[in-house]
Amino acid sequence: MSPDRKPQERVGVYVCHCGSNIAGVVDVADVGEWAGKELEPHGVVVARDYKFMCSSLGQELIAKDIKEQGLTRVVVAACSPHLHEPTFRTACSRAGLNPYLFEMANIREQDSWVTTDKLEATKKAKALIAAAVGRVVHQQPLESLFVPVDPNVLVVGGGVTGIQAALEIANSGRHVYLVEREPSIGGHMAQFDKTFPTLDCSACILTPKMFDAGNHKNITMLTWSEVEKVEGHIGNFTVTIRKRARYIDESLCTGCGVCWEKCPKKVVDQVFEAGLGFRKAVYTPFPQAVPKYPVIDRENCTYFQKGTCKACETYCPAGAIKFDQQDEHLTAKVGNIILATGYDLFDSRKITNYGYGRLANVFSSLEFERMTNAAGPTMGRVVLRDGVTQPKSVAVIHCVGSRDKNYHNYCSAVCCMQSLKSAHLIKEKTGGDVYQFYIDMRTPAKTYDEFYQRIIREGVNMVRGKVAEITDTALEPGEEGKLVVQVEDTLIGRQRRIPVDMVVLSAGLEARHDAKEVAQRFGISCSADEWFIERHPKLDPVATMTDGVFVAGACQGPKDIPSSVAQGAAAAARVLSIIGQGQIEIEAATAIVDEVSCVGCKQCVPSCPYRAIEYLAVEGRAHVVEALCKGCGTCVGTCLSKSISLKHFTDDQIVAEVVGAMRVMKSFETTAVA
Amino acid sequence: MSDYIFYPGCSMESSAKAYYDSVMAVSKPLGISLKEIDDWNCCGATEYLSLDRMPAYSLIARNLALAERQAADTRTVVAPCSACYLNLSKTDHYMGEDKAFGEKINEALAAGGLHYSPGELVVRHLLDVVLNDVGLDAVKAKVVRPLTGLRVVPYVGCMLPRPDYGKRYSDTERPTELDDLMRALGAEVVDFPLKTACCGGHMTQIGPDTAFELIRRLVSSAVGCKADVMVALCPMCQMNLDAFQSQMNGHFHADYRMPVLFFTQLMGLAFGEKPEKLGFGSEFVSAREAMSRIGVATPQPVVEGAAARPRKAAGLPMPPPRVTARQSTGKD
Amino acid sequence: MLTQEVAMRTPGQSNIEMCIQCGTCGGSCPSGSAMDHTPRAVFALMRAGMRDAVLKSNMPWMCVSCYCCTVRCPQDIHITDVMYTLKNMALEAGTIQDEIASDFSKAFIRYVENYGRSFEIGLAGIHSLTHMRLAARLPNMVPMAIRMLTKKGMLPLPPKRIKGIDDLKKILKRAKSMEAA
Amino acid sequence: MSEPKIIGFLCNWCSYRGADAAGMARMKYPPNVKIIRVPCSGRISPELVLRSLREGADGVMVLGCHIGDCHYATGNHRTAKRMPVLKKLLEYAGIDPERLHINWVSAAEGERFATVMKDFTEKISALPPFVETMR
Repeated sequence: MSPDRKPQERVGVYVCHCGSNIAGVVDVADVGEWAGKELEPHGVVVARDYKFMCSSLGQELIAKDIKEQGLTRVVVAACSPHLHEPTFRTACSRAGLNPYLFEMANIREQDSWVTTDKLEATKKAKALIAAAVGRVVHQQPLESLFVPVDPNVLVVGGGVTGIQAALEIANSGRHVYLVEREPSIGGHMAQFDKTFPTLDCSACILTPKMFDAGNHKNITMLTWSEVEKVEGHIGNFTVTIRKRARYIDESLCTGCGVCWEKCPKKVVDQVFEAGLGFRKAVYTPFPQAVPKYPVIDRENCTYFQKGTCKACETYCPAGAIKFDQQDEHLTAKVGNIILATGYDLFDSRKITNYGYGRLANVFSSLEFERMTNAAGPTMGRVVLRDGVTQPKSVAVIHCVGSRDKNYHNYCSAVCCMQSLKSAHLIKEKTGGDVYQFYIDMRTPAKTYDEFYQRIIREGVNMVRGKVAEITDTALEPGEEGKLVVQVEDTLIGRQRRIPVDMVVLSAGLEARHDAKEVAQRFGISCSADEWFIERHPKLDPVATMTDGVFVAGACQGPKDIPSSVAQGAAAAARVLSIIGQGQIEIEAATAIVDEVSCVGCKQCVPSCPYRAIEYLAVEGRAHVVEALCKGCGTCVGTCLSKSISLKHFTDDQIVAEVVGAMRVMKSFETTAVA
Repeated sequence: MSDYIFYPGCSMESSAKAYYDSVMAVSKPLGISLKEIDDWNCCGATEYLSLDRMPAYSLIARNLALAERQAADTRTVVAPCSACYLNLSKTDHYMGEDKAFGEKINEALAAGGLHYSPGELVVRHLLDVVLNDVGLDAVKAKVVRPLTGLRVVPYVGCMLPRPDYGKRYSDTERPTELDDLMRALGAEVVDFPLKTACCGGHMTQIGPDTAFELIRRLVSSAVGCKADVMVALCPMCQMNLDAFQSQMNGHFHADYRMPVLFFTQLMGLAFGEKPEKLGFGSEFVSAREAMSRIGVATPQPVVEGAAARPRKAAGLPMPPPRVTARQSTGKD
Repeated sequence: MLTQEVAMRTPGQSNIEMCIQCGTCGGSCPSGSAMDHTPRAVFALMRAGMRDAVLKSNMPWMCVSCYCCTVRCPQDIHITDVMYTLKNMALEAGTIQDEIASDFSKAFIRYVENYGRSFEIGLAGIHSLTHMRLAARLPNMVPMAIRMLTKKGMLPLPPKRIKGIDDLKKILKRAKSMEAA
Repeated sequence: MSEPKIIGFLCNWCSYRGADAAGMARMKYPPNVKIIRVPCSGRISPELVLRSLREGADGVMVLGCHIGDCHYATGNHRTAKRMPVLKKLLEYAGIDPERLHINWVSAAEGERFATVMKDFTEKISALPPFVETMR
């Protein structure tokens, strides 16, 4: 390592004001001047400060200097490289400078925005720039690798979001693998009866899309299947999909339904009917299921458990029952992946004082959706758990498990509107009293608040207060045999006990129970609440930090149907634009082995997460397969003889960065002492 | 025999003598030896905290300091009273969480030549020790006279499961520990909806109408559950429900007679101890009839409990207006 | 700021400033019906800086320390502890409207400070004698106290004094000098 | 004593973005830490830590993704194994191992990042300047 060698490079330093974002805290003029003077011995020949470096004028400034001043290195001190490194790299290469000869000093996110003391902030900026300058002179030009993009796409999750994404891509003539865990696509939306605020029938608007997806020539639909392995990178992923045995021969099955008519085994349907209804051991979740083929639920099938029965097989007119069917593992090659894995419903049992699971007539919002659904277990009749009695009064409770540090701290975004919808349906179907218990009414979208007003006009009682408890213990006359909702009506500042026949808990949305595993499988990350993290909350909402992997819909955070559909389409557009480019630039900063000094100790081989290092027995040394290397540098940290280096993150580059920063920090001390 | 530092608390020496006697009676069969904190002082209940926080916490901390000094083979302090248990653990918790606060308290203790290092001791309630150290199997093994046929309402009260700094209990609203113990003794256990509802605390002294309503809720729904006895694990709860039951009856013209015992008394019985040794007969509402139902003869209280006879028989007692004044049923 | 002041005088992280006015506390409170304002309302008054209204409220004095509000609060506000703080402050400010509760606490503590042990519900009788409203209940209270006395082991009069009472007094004296700081 | 000088090696995908998140939320923390971006915490060889100390740093931080969240699947597993060993070596060499801090900060944990910065800066401020301890 020789970071201190006098550089022959000609470095240009550009300090961005970013309006007042940086200039408001950091004395940019002083920093620029200082860089020009103090860093001259380290190769700086030009140092400027400018209002907005990312503006076209700012970029032209750099290009001009590269041409006229013959700059061989460029440092921009501005925002986070995650925001504008690509911008400036392109600017450099347009001016004929290799983009890898550019370096950025983050003096906004990591300085002006986090430091109160202006003097300290200015000092820190100087240190960071010195570090960048120290580093940049050691950087080497690199040529990016380009790989062709496989035009096939994998969409994971067959809810409305996944369906939308799949259709957009398929309609553009590209091929899509649509993988769904359940026996049918449709997701949560297929379980609903009406959708807010338009109250149009959920099935009526969804089933056509399901049908299209199921019959599209460009869509390979794999239901009752899960992605088990993902290898490769943007442009060419290889995914392994486990297609669970349906015990049905899809080529023969006509979906006539005789099998589930004849099946003697009744099972409580915990998934589609949310535990409110039954299905058979051989079943399709619902009549309009896509595909039409049923599955046999092994755990509950009498034949699989006891070895006798086979009623389905006996009666199947097409001979499509295949008890000996095995799980299959398919591999698919795709260039891009869209995750649309959706959400789970918060389990209201966790809130003991609401009595869900203990008090019979406390229902979850999803149970209620099934109940009001004309195709549901009660044929759309709103009744108590006994299945016959119509409630005369119903309480709908908001924010169950949401906006509560004991459960989920976030707002689930859809519950207010969903609760208002439930209130309307209850009124419509029972004519009884309906109470809404809310903390804040959140209706922030087109025609949502109008819907709220409509519900008020319909005579629903609005009580502002988070319900304290639901009890069946009568304390006052009129409470016997009722569920009593105890709450502070915060608008009158009084405690109220409101007896009702039925309670509907608008449970919040939470990340899928296996979100973390899925994130790891696809190499993306989760937030603290386990929602998938997008690349940028505002400007890049469907991309992730892993190129070629996109997220859409509720798997990224609570969302209603319109926003989910919009994201599905957005993700599809992003993918299509990549496919359109035909080829994609991949990481040029890969590892390389020094053939001379490598002693072939093989330490690095297991350290590589991508098996990109092979041991060449003949030469007795390690070798990095560039196409597989993703440039993490773990091997470099492992290598004992320092024979592997990572391009663009070499030891001398990093050390030079350290040295640069330390030198300046020390200089400030001495001046401070003096 | 496993050792524990024991903080009895004031009630154990007076109103809750029965609790004290029964705790002592069962400690041997349970294989726990309770070493009383030498010269312990009152924890101040909730009263001192209400007046002046620094002396209040210092008062409690003195006990911890003494216990720490006394601690030899064990670091566990056992309190049988929920209020004492909460005060001790609360003080340990805040002295640890809020360093500056902890130092102040120690500054005060220093005036008496004492010091306590937060986290040094583990404060636990007797029930927790019985369940988690002794264990239900060991308890079952000791049962010689199962309470078969005795219908018990387990009443946990507030200060044990809440706020539960140590996260020691199964739930803050419906903990199952006491139920499990009673079941282990062979009793028939009611899933009591109000098992952690308030007994009225000190309201019996400062707002009787409120207190009586809270007591009525508990007693009446215990009666509604067709229970033979209620079981408590805190002297304050037991006293409010037992000693004040007759006044509550008077207040509502009701005639409830629900015996309220300490869980250790029933444990003692199941272990085959003599009722006399377990403080039976010191309750206000006699448990005699209830106990006779499982063939156990317990002494008759010196003075019959529910003395205040109702002026006239009443159905479901109406709550007094002052209690409902600020409550509306939503029908209005 | 009143809210900050309360937070400062409450041990640990009380989170009182985080209140979202949802009313879980008021809804959960077993003695809520006897309060002039619900806890939530008092927190709002605190924010509005209405010190007098806050310190005059009977709300904290009706608190039975059941901790329901504390464990249910969606913002993890240590409400019960805040109640104690408000009581401390009301006593300092001398704004208490109805002394019945504070007097009971004082009576209770008078024994503790002088004996190291509490006199316990033997107080019932004495305390009620001093309060007209409670005196009305004496017909009930007194026989009960008598009954207690008749029971062996109950209500030793007076409570036995602890050995270290002098040290305890020193400790309390020192502690009392602090809150001002 | 003089302001402690700290070098922070942050992985590009989690910790560095966590630092950005702290910035976007305008969370304040001491300016002592100078952040150096590396692709993965696994890239950090013991030499880089030692060299930073030699250059006069009073403390060094190595921050990566939470175990399981590593952008490179298992890169940070190496860090988790490697750095504790290095701490032992430091101790053996008579250097206070507290001067090296390993932690995991995700892209979403801006607040946590700020706290980690505050805590470590405090810890190092309590120690004498590294150079003096080496005399």
